[in-house]
Amino acid sequence: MTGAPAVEAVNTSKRFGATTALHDVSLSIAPGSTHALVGRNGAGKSTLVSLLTGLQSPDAGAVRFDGEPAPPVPDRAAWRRRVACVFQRSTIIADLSVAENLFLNRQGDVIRWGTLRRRAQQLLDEYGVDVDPAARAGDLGVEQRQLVEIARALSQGARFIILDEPTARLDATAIERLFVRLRALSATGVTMLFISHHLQEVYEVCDTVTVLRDARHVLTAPVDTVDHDALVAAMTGEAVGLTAVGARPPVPPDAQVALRVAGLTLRGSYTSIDVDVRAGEIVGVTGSGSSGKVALAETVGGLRRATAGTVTAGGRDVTPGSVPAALAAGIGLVPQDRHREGLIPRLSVAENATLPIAASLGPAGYVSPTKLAATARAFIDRFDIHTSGPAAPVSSLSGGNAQKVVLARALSTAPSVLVLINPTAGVDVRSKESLLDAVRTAADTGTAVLMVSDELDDLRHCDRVLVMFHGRVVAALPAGWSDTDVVAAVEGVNR
Amino acid sequence: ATPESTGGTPPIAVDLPRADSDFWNSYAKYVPAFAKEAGINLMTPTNSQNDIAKLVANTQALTSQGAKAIVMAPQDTGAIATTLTQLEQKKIPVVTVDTRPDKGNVYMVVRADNRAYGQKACEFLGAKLNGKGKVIEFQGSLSSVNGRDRSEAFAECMQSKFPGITVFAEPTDWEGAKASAALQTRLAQHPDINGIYMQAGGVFLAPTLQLLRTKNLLVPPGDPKHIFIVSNDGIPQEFEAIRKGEIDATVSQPADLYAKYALFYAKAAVDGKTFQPGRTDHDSTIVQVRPGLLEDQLPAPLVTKDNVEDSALWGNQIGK
Amino acid sequence: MTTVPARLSGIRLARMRDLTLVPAILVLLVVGAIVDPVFLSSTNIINVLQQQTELSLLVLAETVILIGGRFDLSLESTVGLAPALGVALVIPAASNGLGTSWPSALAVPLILLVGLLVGALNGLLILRFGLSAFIVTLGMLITLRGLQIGITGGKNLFELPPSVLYLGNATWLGLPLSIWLCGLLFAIGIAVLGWFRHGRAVYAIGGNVDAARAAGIRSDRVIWIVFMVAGVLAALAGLLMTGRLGSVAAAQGEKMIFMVFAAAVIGGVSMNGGKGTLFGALCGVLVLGLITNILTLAGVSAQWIQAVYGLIILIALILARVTTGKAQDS
Amino acid sequence: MTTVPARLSGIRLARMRDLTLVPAILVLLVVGAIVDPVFLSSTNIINVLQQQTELSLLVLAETVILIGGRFDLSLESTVGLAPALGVALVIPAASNGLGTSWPSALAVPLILLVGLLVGALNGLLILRFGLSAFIVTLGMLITLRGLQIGITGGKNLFELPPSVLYLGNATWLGLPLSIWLCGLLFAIGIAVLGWFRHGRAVYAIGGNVDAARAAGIRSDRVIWIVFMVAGVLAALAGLLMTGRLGSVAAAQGEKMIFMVFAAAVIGGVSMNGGKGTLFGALCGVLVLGLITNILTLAGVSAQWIQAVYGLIILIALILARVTTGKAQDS
Ligand SMILES: Nc1ncnc2c1ncn2[C@@H]1O[C@H](COP(=O)(O)OP(=O)(O)OP(=O)(O)O)[C@@H](O)[C@H]1O
Ligand SMILES: Nc1ncnc2c1ncn2[C@@H]1O[C@H](COP(=O)(O)OP(=O)(O)OP(=O)(O)O)[C@@H](O)[C@H]1O
Ligand SMILES: [Mg+2]
Ligand SMILES: [Mg+2]
Repeated sequence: MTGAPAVEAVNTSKRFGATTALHDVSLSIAPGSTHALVGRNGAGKSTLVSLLTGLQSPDAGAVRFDGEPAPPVPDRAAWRRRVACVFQRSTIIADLSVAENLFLNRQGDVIRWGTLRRRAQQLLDEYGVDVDPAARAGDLGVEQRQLVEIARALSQGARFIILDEPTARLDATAIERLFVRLRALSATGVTMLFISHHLQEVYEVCDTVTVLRDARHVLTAPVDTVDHDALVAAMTGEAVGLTAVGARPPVPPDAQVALRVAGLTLRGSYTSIDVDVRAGEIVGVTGSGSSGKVALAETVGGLRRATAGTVTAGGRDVTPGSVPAALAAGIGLVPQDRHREGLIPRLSVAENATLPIAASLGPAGYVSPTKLAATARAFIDRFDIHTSGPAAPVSSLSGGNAQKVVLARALSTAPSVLVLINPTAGVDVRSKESLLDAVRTAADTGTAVLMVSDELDDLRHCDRVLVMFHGRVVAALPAGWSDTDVVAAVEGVNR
Repeated sequence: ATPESTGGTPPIAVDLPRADSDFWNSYAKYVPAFAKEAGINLMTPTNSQNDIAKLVANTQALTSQGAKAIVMAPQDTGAIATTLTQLEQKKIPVVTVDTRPDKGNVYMVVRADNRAYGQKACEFLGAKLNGKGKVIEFQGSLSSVNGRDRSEAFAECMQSKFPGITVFAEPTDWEGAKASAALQTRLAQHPDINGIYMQAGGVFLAPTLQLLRTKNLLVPPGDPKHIFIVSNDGIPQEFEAIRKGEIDATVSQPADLYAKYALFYAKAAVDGKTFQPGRTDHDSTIVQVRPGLLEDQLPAPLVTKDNVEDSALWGNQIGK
Repeated sequence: MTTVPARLSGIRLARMRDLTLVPAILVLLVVGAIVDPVFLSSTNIINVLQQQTELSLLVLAETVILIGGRFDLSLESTVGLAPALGVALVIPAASNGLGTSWPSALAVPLILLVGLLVGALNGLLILRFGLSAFIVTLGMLITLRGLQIGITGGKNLFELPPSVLYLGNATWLGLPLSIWLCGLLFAIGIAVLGWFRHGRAVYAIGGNVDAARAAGIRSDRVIWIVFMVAGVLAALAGLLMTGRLGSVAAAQGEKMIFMVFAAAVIGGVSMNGGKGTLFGALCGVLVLGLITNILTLAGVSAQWIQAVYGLIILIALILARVTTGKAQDS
Repeated sequence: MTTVPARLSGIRLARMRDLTLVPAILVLLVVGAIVDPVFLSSTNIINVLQQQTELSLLVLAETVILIGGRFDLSLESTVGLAPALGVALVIPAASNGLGTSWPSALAVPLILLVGLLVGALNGLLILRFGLSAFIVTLGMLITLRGLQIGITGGKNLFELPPSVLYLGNATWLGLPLSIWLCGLLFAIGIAVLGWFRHGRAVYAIGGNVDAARAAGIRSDRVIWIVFMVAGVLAALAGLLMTGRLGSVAAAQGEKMIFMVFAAAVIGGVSMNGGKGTLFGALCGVLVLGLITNILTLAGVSAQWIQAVYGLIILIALILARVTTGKAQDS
C-alpha cells in the first residue's frame, strides 16, 4: 500500500433527531482494495454510505478522497467523479426508459436517442442483463431494476465504487455474474466498498472487512484473519456462533392439507401448478428471475387473479384476486417489495404491523391506542425490531427492521397459511435467524408455510423445495438436498 | 375603521360590490365625495368582491361596528333575504343600489331600470338597421340579475318589434376574452353581421374594437360595412369611441346619481324621513314595486353622437 | 441509540404539527383586538364562526379525500346544485321549480341524496374507469354548475320550504345551529380518522395504496365511500348556506374550492396523500376567517384589500414554517 | 421472455400516450364540420388557434412545472399583473399610469421582467423556504391579482403603447404573429424536453427527486429556472392577450388556471410529476378550443352551454381512456 488511502472517513458522526446513526466512526480504504462493511440492521452502514457519497454531510468528522478533503456538498459533479454507488434504496426513475436511467445526467447536452440506446444495449449486454433499453424502467422486475442500477454505477468510471447490499435482490446466477465483474474491476485497480448480509459473499470477494455495531466502529481486519463465527460475534456483540439449522421433525403424514393449489395458471407467468402444503409443513419455492415463482405466491396471497385453477385453504375455495378474501381464508402474505407494497412509510410501526387485525383492537372499529401499543410492543419484542418505539414512523427503520415489521404483520392474523416472498432480503444474519425462527415456530404450531426464496439459507428450513423453471415446477427436492441440486434445477440443467 | 367624531352624526356604511369594474370604481370614487357634500359620517367602505358570502360577512362586521344605515349593491339579489330580515330586526335601514332584492324589505332601491337598457339598445339597433340584419349580443352572466334583465328585455323587444333581425346571444360570463372569441367565430360564420349589443362597455369595449380593427371592420357609419354598436355603462372610453364614430351609442348608467341618491336616502332613513311613490325633485320617479318596497328609478339616458358632449353625463365629469 | 428521548420527541413532533397554526391564530386574535374592540365581542366571534361553517364542511370533506390520496374539485358546485335541484323538485313551477312539486318534506333528504349521487358518480369514474381524479372532478365542477344554471335558468330560488331554511338559520342555546353541527361533524371526523379502523385505512391508502391493498384494505371501497360522504357534506354545506342566505344563488359556492384547498393545505394537509389532520384543517379555516374579519374591521381600502389578504396568507404560511421548522411538501 | 415484442410495445405505448387525444380531435373535427361548414374554413381554424394562443403558453409553462413535480397557480394572475404593471410604469398618470412615465420602449421588457420576478419569487419561497408550492402560488395568485387592482384602482388600462399591442395583433404571412410565436415556443419546448439534457433533468426531478439528486442533477436550480421561465411565458401570454383584446382588463386571466390544468391533464400530463409531453398538452389545448368553437357555432343555448361543455370534457376524457386503455393517475 502506497500513499494516502483512496477513501477515508475520519471520526464521523451522524444523528437523526434522537437517533445516533453513526458515532465517531473512522474508516480507511486502501487504493485497489475491496472492502467489506458488515453489521446488523440499523448499525449505520447506509448512513456511512450517504456520507461517503456526499448525499448527507456528517455532523462531526470529515470525508477524504486520496488524502484530500471531500468536495463541498452542492458540487455533485465532483462527488460523482470520485465515487459511484448502488444505493440500498432504488434510485431508478420509473417513468424514464432503461437507457435514460443508465445515462442519467450524462447523456450529453444534446441527446441522440439512437446512440444512447445502443450504448445502453452494449452496457446491458456487458453485464448480461436481458432488458430492453427502450423499456420503461418502472415496468421492470425488482431484480432487473437492481441490475440496471449496478450496471449504471459500474459504468460511471469512478475509481471508487460503493455497493450497498447489491445482492439482496439477485438470484444466484446474477450474483455470480456480478462477482465476476467485480473481480475484473478490482483487477484494474478500482477500489470498492461492499455491503452485504451474506457473509460468505464477503469472504468470496473482499480482502478487508469492517464491522459496525450500534453506530460504532468495532473492528477492521483482513478477511482471512476473522472467521465466520468471529465476524458474527463482532456484529452481535455475543460470543456465540450461528446455530446450525436444526432438522425439523417430519410432518405427520396424517396432517391436513392446509393449502391446496390445483391447476393454477396465470397466463404469461406460470402454467398448471399443483402444490399441496400440509399444516405444519414448510414448502420452499425457488427458481430464476422469470420462473414465475413470485407471481405464484402473489396469486395465493390474493394480489393477483389466476387465469385458471383454484386455491383452496382449509378445505374452502378462496375467492381469487382478493387480499381480504385470502386473509379471511387464513392466508397471510409477506409481499416481495417492502417499499412498494409492504409498508406505509408515514404510519407508525404499530399501525403498520397491525393493519389486518385493526378490527380486533377495540369494539366497532375503534382502535384502542393502549391495545395498539401493547400489541405492537409484543411484536417488537418477539421479532427483535430495532425502533425507538411503537409510535415511530416505519420510514425511520433500517431495511432489515422494516422487513421484520412486514413479517410481523403477516403473522399478526395467526394465519393457517403463510406465504412468504423473499422474506429475508436485506436482513442481517442474526435477524434472519430470528425471522426464520418465527416462521418455524409458526409452522410448529400448525401453520402451513409457502416460502418463495432465492436464498439457500432460507430454503434449508423447508421440508421440501419446489424448483420452478419458465412457469412450471420442474423439480421437487425433499429435505437433505445439496446446493448443487438446487442450482442445477434452477438453471434448468437436465439431470 | 371606527366612525370618526363628525359631531356625533350617526355613521353610515357603504359596501361596494366589486373592485374590478370601471363602472363600480367610478361609483366608489363618487361615494366619499357626495358623503362629504351631504355632511354624512361615512364609515370606510367595504368591498364584497362580487361574492355574496363576503357581502353578508361585511354587513355583519359593519353592524357590529355600529353602522346606523347600510348602502349595498347586492349583485346576487336572492341571497340577501336573510340578511335583510336580520337588519330589519336590528332596525338598520338598508338602501340597495343597482339591484332590487327578490325578497325582503329595504328602505329604498336606487337603480336605473335594467330592462329599459335592453329595450333602448334594441330600439336603437332596430331603427338603425331598418328592422333587418344580424345582431350579436354579448350577454353578461346568466346568474347576474342585471345581465338577465337586459338579455330578456332585448330579446323580447327584438322578437316583437324587429322580427327581421337575427340575434346571436353569446354567454360571456362578463369576460372580454370570451366575447372576443365569440365575435371572431360568429364573424367567420356570418360575415354579414351588422349590429352588436354589448351589455357592459367596461369589459367588452376594448376587445370588440380591437377585433374589428384587425378585421378592418371599424368603418364610419356611412360605409355599408359599418357595424352598429350599442354599449352599456357610459364610461369615458365609450364616449371617446362615440366621438370617433367607432361605436354608435351607449346607455349611461348613472354612477354619480347612484352614489348621490344612495347616500341621500341612507341619511334620510337615519333622519326618520319617509317617501311616497311619485315624481321626485331630481328628474326621476319613485315607484312602489311591491308593498314595503320603494324604488327610485333614476334616468339612464341613451348617449349618441348627438348628446355625447352633454356635461351632465357622469362619464364627462370624471375625466379619463 | 437511546430510545426514550426519541419517543418523546416523536410524540412532541406529531403534536406540534397539529398545533402549527396556533401561534398564527393567537397573533391574529391580538391584532384583531387592537384593530377594533368589537372584534373580541361574542357577537363578532359567533359571526366569524358562522360565516365559516360552510367552508369548514367542505374542508372537512376535502381533507379526508386528500388524506386518502385523491382530489375533489366538484365539491364547490355541489354546494350550489344540490340545494337547487332538491328545492326545484319540491317548489311549484311558478317559483322556478321543475314542476314536479314533490312533497316539501322531501327537500332536505333530496338535497343530501344529490350530494351522495355526485360523490358516487365521481367515485365511479375515478375508481372503476380509472380516470384522473383531478380532471374528472374538474369536468364535474363545470357540468354541475352548468346543470344548476340549466335547471334554474340562472335564477335564484328564493321561495324555499321552511325545512330547507331551518338548519342554516336556527339558533340553539344562543349559538347558531350550524356551528353546533360543524362542531359535531368535526368531532366525529377527528374521532373516526384518529381512532377508528376505517379512518386509519384512509391514511394507509393515501400513504401507500399498494401496501394498503396488500394488507387487505379494500381501498377502492373505502375511497368510494369517502367520495360519497364528501358529496353529502358538500350538499349539507349548501343547505346551510341556503338557510343562512335565504335563497339558492345561481353562483352559490363559486370560487370556494380555492379557499377549501388553501385552508386544508395551510392546516398541514398534504396534497400527496396520507398526511394531515382535521384539527389542523379546522385551524386553517379559522385563520382564513379571522383574516377576512380583521381586514373588514380594519377598513382596509377596497383597492388594496385583496393584495393585503394574499400577503397575510403568505405570511401565515411562513410563520407556520418557522414555528415548526418542517419543510412542507408539494 | 423475449425482448423484441417488449421493445415494440414499449415504443408503441409511448407514442400512443402522446397520441391519446388524436381520436378525440378527429371526432371533434367531424362533428364541427357537420355542425357548420364554416368550421373547416381556414379563417375559422386560424381563429380557433389564435384564441388559444394565450392559454397554450400558460399550458406550456404549467406542463413543464408539472413534469418537474411542482405546481403553479399564480400563472393566471401574472397574465394580468405583468402587462398592467409594465404598462402602468410607462403611461402618463392621466391614463391611470403610476406617474413614472418611463420610456414606452421599456414596456415590453418590463412586462417580461415582471413575469421573471414573479417566477423567481415563487421559486424562492418554495425551494429556499421549503413552503408548499400549492399554497405559495395560491397566495401569490391572490396577492398578484390584488396588486393589479391596487395599482390600477381596478380600472382597465386602455391607452397602450403600440409596442405592447404589436405582438397580439400583427399578422405575418397571413397568420397571426401570436400563432407563429406559440408554434416556435412549443417547438423549442418539445426539443428541449425531448432532446436536451436539461429538459430530461426536469423529467428526472419530477420522477424521483432523490434519484435525480444522486445522479448529480442540481434539482433546485433546475426547478427555479423552470419557475422563472414559466413566469416569463405567463407574462408573454398576458402581452398577447393585451394586444388581442386591446386593453389590460382588471380581471385579465381570471379563471384561466382551471383551463390550464384541464388542458395539461387531458393531454396526459400527470399531476404527480415526471410524466407527460408538451405535444400531448398542446392537443389538450386544441380539444378545449375546438369544443368552445363548436358550441359557439352550434349556438347552444346560454342556459345549457356550460353543462354541455363540462359533459363533453368528461366524454373526451373517457374516450382518451378507452383508446389508450391506460388508467390515468391522480
Ligand atoms: N433519514 C433518517 N431519519 C431518521 N432515522 C434514520 C434515517 N436514516 C437512518 N436512520 C436511522 O439510523 C440508523 C442507521 O440506519 P442505516 O440505514 O445506516 O442502517 P444500516 O446499517 O444500513 O441497516 P440495514 O442493514 O438494515 O440497511 C437506524 O436506526 C435508522 O433507523
Ligand atoms: N399479470 C401479469 N401479466 C402479464 N405478465 C406477467 C404478469 N405477471 C408477471 N408477468 C410476467 O411473467 C414473468 C414472470 O413473473 P414474475 O416477475 O412474477 O417472476 P418471478 O419468478 O416471480 O421473478 P422474481 O425472481 O422477481 O421473483 C415475467 O416476464 C413477468 O413480466
Ligand atoms: Mg442499509
Ligand atoms: Mg418478479
